[in-house]
Amino acid sequence: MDWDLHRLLVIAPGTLLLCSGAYALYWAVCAGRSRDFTRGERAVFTEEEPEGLVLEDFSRTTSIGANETSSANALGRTAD
Amino acid sequence: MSPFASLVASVDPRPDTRLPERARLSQIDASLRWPVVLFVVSGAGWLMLGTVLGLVAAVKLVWPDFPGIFFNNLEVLTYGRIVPAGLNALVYGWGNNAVFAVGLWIMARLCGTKVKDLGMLYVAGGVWNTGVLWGVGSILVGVGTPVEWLEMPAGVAPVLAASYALIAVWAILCFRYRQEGPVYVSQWYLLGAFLWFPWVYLMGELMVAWAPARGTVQALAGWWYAQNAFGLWFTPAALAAIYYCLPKVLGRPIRHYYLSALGFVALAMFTPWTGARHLIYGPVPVWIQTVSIAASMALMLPVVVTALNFHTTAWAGARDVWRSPTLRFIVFGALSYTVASTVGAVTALRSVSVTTEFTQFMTGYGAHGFYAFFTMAMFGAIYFMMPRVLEREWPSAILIHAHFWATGLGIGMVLVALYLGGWSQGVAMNDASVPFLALVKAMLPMNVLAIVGGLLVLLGQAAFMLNLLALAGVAAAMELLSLLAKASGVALGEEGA
Amino acid sequence: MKNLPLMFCGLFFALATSWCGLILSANIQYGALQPVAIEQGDTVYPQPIAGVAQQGRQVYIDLGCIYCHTQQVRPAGVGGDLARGWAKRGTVPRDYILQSPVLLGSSRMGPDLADIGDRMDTHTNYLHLYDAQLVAPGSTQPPYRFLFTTQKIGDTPTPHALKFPEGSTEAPPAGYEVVPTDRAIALVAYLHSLKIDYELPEATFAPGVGNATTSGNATAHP
Amino acid sequence: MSDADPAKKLFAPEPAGPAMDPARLSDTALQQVHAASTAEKEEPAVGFSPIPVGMIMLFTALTFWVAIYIGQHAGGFRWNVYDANWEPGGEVAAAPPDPMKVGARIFSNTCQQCHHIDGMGAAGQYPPLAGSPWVAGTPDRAIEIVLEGLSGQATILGGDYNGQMPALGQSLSDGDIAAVLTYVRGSFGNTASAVDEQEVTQIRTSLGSRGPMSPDEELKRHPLGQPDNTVAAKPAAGNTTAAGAPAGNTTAGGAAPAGNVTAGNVTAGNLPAANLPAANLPAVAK
Repeated sequence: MDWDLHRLLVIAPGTLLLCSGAYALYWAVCAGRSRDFTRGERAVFTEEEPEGLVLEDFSRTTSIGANETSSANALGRTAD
Repeated sequence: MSPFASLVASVDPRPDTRLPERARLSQIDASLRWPVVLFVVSGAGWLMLGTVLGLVAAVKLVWPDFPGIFFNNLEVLTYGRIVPAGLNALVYGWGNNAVFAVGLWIMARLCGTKVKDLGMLYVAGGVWNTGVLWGVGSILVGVGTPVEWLEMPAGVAPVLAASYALIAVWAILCFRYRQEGPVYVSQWYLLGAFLWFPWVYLMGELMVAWAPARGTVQALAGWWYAQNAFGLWFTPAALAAIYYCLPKVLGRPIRHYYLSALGFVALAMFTPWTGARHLIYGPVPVWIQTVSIAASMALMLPVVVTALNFHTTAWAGARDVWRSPTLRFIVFGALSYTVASTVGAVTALRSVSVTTEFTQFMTGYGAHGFYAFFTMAMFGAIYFMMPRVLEREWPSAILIHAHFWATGLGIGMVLVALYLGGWSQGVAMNDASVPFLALVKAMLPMNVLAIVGGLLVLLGQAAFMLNLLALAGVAAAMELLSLLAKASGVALGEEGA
Repeated sequence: MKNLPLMFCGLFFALATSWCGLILSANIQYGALQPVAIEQGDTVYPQPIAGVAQQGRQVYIDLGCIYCHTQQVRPAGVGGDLARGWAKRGTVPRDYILQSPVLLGSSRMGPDLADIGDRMDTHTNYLHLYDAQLVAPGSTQPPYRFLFTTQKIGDTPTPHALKFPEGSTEAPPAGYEVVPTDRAIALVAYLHSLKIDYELPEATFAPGVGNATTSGNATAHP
Repeated sequence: MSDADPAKKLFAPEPAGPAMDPARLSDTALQQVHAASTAEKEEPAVGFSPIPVGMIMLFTALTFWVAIYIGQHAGGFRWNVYDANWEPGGEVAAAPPDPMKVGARIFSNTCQQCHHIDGMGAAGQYPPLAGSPWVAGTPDRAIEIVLEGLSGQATILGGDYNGQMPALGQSLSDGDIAAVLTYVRGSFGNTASAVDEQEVTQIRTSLGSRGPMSPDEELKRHPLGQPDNTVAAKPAAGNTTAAGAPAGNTTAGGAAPAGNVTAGNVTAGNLPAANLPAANLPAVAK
């Protein structure tokens, strides 16, 4: 009655697409493909602003992380 | 060398690879120094102007005679003019300038490329701001078009488009000549934003102003533009800024980073279909409304992805977030993105839209997206960027505190006022037994609250502007002095010879 | 994902499909609608507006009326649009085919105006434009005093001169009158031309609606 | 650019681990964080972490919702469906046009100038239709007059008329004529039956194009007072479900002086629910 052709036309391909998508994802994760996506996560860090370094701290000084040097390389740095 | 090859060589933005990485980065920062100052300072100016205009409009909703009988005879100050003028100042004046500055800088840094030809950027930036000035002025004197987000007269569009092309081309060039290594998610978002905006803008102008579509197809094209201008230009730019600043300042990578690709692809796929969500129950065929509602709901997928990325990362370093001026704004923006997008998806549903449509609630939703999310994220990125670009610290931490608290509280009050006021307005409007005048009067307290919030926001921006001008002013003065010293040194040297 | 041309194509494709799916297909589907009569031999609707009303439309645009007034009525059973007497049916695409730019609006700080021509009084409207407080105390509509001029009363009073309520502080001094300028006259003419008093094959009057507010004129056609 | 083969790079096996320079990262806590994140990264080959599973479920739920929502509320992707709950097949039940409404429109365009909006005509110039015996009874007479016109001297309801009614057979279709006569015979206080389109077709064929008749000739063919025995003496097509009675019989105050009955009231009064069936159905073009 309600489940007429009109609706089946939308739902059948949708389900098909969904199942194939889910299977593709399953396969990708099992095959270790998801690791490739994590390769970029450290691309933001550079030599002067490396991972593991908190760059800013309000509480240290009146001015943010003021350092003795005026070089951009030391700006905002608070960790050792 | 052929002319083409020499042209390519002249724009090749790769820094000298023989330099050590540190030197290369400061070269990149330095290459964008003054263009960034131009964009940020002019953007902040537009932000102040847009906020003032919006505030005047809000006051007029409480006191229609504002600012007095004499000024009422000035057509430029009528409500229907200052609302679009303020919106356009915010969108094209502040929004675009902020994306130009932050987007170009992040793109250049992540790609390890610098921007070579400075002259073109200054000219393009100047032309862009002139175009916006022309457009906003035209709206105020009443020669705009009545299409929301495209109010500037059609003649301004080519000017804006041309200057945009001259600015955005650097983002594309940077990506083209990027250094080896994996592409970071911010680069995807920025590349997408810089490529999408011109298409969206030109198609919008084409179908609304230059060769208008017939009937409500025109309205559809207008909303397709407005929705995409926010969803495919400002949103990805702000997400790129968050994806960049959050791990950078915390010194720890984004959690569940592998999901970010899914978020980007989903955003690119679903956002463009959401345009007709502003025409629910309106005079367009029902299938168009349904498709846009479905797309708005599907947009929850990238929202969940970014929420996972942002909030788990920020949570892990919550203490550092609170200590960092950059991250206070960035995380405020990230949280707002999650909430505003959820509000957007829910209000797209027919059963909710029937109440919220046409009310202040949707104004609140706009403010939530544009101010609490985009603008706050841009503030954060600017706080991070300016000291690095200018090699100089922000002059006052107190002003940053003031900026954060005033804008944070202010926008919070505005949102509460518009959401609550808008909801009760919608409920009353749908009840035909409530006289229209009564529901208008009932909105008064919430409108007053919105004004107070708006005043706070303006106060915060004044603190930001002060800090910015002091920082940029001192930097400019020092630069000028060193140039003078160099010049006089050269002159002296010549004399000696 | 690393190849620029490939990425460009992907980004463009995502946008282009939505443009084709939403805008282009809509344009193909109903972009060429024509005015139509509900039955053969009847007048075709919508009718174009002309002359002064067309000029008034420009005034409506210039003053940004769309930022507080919609011109789109939601269909029966949705919200209170019809119950408020804003029209006798919801508006549909064909109602707008002769308008450019289309003035749908998105905010209802004021009431919907799609059918305002069927329910307004010219003089009240002039007063309302001059200062809404004269007619509707508490209204948030800004005063449009710049659409009026104060002038000395000539030999015969101008027919459209505003009749201020007794004791109004805004009334001009004795011997003077406040008259609408050409722009105000055009704007009011435009508002008068805004009527959804016709049916279309795809949009007929909702049953029973409108009788309560306009009982005498429920049927527009003989 | 030959700087990279993207695909090869992207899918190349991960190097032994991120370069962790102990000198740079002296903070032990930081190293722990690092170790934790590194360990996390090696894990997926074993199975799913809860996040991807949650994402897959969310993705599945969203896709299902979107598919079903579009399936149910897309209005068949038609341009003329504005009701979100439109059902396919709804247009089958669309009501045929109400002859009273159609007739009213044709009357106002074609007949009203002479016979006047209230059907009273103009004394000495145009004969009245309200209460006229020429209109009542068999519809054939009226059909012939509309098709071929009428020319000459006649006395109608005590008034003398010597005018000319133009032939409208060329400008009005059979359906139009049936509708306008149904309207005239059911309005202005008239209570005669509806007129069938087929009858008009029949008469048009039998008359050919013989030109306007004189009133006398017309009366000879169809004397006044002849009872109405046509098949069309049945309720107006298809619209009686709500009205429940033939249109002509529901006239409110049928005996009232015709002149007081405005056209608007006639429509509203005669067919109180005339537009109900049509309006209840989804708006679909015929």
